Amino acid sequence: LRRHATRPTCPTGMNWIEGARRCCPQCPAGTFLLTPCSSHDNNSICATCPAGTFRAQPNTFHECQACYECDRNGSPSVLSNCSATSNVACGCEPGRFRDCLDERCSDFSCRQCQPCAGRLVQRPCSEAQDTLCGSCKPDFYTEGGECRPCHMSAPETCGKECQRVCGSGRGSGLE
Amino acid sequence: LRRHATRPTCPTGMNWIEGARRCCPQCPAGTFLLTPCSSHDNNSICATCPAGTFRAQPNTFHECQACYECDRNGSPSVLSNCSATSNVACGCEPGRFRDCLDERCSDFSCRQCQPCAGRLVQRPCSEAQDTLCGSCKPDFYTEGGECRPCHMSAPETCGKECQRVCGSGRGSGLE
Amino acid sequence: HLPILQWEDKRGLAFTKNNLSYSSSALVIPVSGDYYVYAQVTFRGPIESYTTNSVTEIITKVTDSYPEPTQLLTGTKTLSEKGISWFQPIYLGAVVSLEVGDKLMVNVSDIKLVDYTKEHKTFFGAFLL
Amino acid sequence: HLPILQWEDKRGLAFTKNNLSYSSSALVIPVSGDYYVYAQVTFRGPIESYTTNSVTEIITKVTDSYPEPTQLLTGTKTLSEKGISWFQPIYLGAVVSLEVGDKLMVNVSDIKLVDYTKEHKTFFGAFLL
Amino acid sequence: HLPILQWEDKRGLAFTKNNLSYSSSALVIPVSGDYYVYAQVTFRGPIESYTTNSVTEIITKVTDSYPEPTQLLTGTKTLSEKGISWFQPIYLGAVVSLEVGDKLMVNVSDIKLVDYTKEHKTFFGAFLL
Repeated sequence: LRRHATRPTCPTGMNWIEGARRCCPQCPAGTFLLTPCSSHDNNSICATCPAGTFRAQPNTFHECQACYECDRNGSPSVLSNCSATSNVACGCEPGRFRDCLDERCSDFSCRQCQPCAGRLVQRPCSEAQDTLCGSCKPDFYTEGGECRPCHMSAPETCGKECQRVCGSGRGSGLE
Repeated sequence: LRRHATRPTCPTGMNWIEGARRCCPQCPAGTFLLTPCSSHDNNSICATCPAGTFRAQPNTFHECQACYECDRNGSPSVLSNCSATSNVACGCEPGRFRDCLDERCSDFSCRQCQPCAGRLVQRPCSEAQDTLCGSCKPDFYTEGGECRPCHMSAPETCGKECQRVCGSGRGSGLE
Repeated sequence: HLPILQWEDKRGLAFTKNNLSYSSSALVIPVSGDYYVYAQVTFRGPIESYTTNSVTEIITKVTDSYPEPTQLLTGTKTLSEKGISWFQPIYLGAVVSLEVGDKLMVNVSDIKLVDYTKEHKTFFGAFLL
Repeated sequence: HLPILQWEDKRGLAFTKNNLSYSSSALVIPVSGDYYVYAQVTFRGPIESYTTNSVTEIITKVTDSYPEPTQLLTGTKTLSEKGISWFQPIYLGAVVSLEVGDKLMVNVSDIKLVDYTKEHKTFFGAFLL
Repeated sequence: HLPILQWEDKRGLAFTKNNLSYSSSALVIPVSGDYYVYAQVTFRGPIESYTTNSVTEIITKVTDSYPEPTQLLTGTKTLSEKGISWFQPIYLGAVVSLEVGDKLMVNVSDIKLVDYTKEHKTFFGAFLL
């Protein structure tokens, strides 16, 4: 099987530069190859990545990668700014969690954590997932899928469940 | 109006070959034109269609058509494999019918035929259409859109319809 | 076969040149070679479209010496429109090898659904590489 | 007129060459001829998008000597998204005849819906045939 | 990384020429320059697709001397299909600067959703300007 490009392999830390037809030292992360080395022993001329671009690894590219931006609209906030050696990192402000739009969660919007109104918090809200609410707090009874505080229930509307949870402190209300 | 291509018409069974600038015999179905004929009287060199390709008609093409594949996912099964002269033919296994995705039914998925539980089969399931279920079988009465067998009905739950269909053999149960 | 669209080839943004001509609904290839062929059709409803649950656009090649057209590029999409009126473009483009005299056409699943009202919404073309 | 998108023309994958330059939101045509012009915009919501039920992308040509822009290519689609968050690309491309000095721009129905966060999701370009 | 599609490069409409070769799922660039790169993937379901609410197609570039692939073009769309069976093409195309030896590949969010049954529904290619 013919090798695709008839390019010699270069020693580690050096890449074959087609234009110069020789191996040149890689430029360090955070820079890109401005001008290739003129001979094996001298150095490539590297330039720092312009603002808004980065290179995370040593390379001999002619340009740096454009930084992503955090989507002001889905209200992700910037966890870490783009630097010459790393892309921007976006996340959600406290009180919000990532609603992933695809499996890899490369795109996500930030959604309000649900308050466990009257419920126990089974698992607190985090960057990755919404709060997981558990059963009703003490002195709260379930009705219509919601947890209602006992002190707010009036004897005449206090159904079976309300009686069961809050009943102790009440006269035996007319069924 | 200038004729588009200034190509002479060839006798039947022969096509004008632009490269050779002459008429050459067509290659039979199942083959394609490897090399055009070198003069009017000698033959085109035809080659058999490689596996996975076909030509259903005599032709002077430089390649054969790629066979379709049956979509393993929509579970169509292969009715007939691709041959040198015919494309693959996909269909549904017994007990399934074609749920066409467009008018020409060029794409379809295979769906389970519906069983006529307790109903008469008005039209059996076929490759083209689902089973068409009719009214309830004898000794079955309709209730809630379903057909229920008489022998399973208990006197106290045997409503008007049940009475009407199954009633004859029963004592006059308490309404 | 599916209905074939007809095209304007002279007025407005439309043009043909270098012998790539248009006649009876087809672009006629003047010289053998590799062409980038493309087309966009904007579909729109409702035209009793609820009986239609998909739209399809196919660029086909017809060769005089062969009885069947060859499907070159296909864009097909199911419709899942909530609103009453809907519209939806399908763009197709790719490189294909063509012979002199080959004819290129655009077929659609349902001509009644094609938005022909504006030349910049539905278009078709090819160029030699 | 519809809002005009601004573009990055130097950093990352973006580049201009052969005198095809970019200035104030437009690609400026250096030499008359036929160009293949293309653009993709990825739209995404929700931004009170329920007030919007469609997205539109138009490639327009502006000629200094003529007061109105010419719409060259349009991709427009109704939205029928069940989920809260949605996203949706529209790609456009075709050959158009352009004169030296013509300016090419991309207009969109609603700039707030445009996903500008990644250079490989929204892009615009042209090349001379 | 996302799964990489494999392609037919010889039979039917597929072909490679001018040293643009295909090997192990990638188009290998024979000469540095600007290329128009394009791909269409037709996605279709249902394959327990209700666990999937979006489809994504990405054309990536891999350079031997760099450990990470570069995403060149991305088409990503949320699914909002009413019917059980659905299908949906995504087309991508643009000009990118490539170096000799660069490899171009097509990644998709979910290989099981790709319609591989007809060569004119899912395709991939590139040509030097």
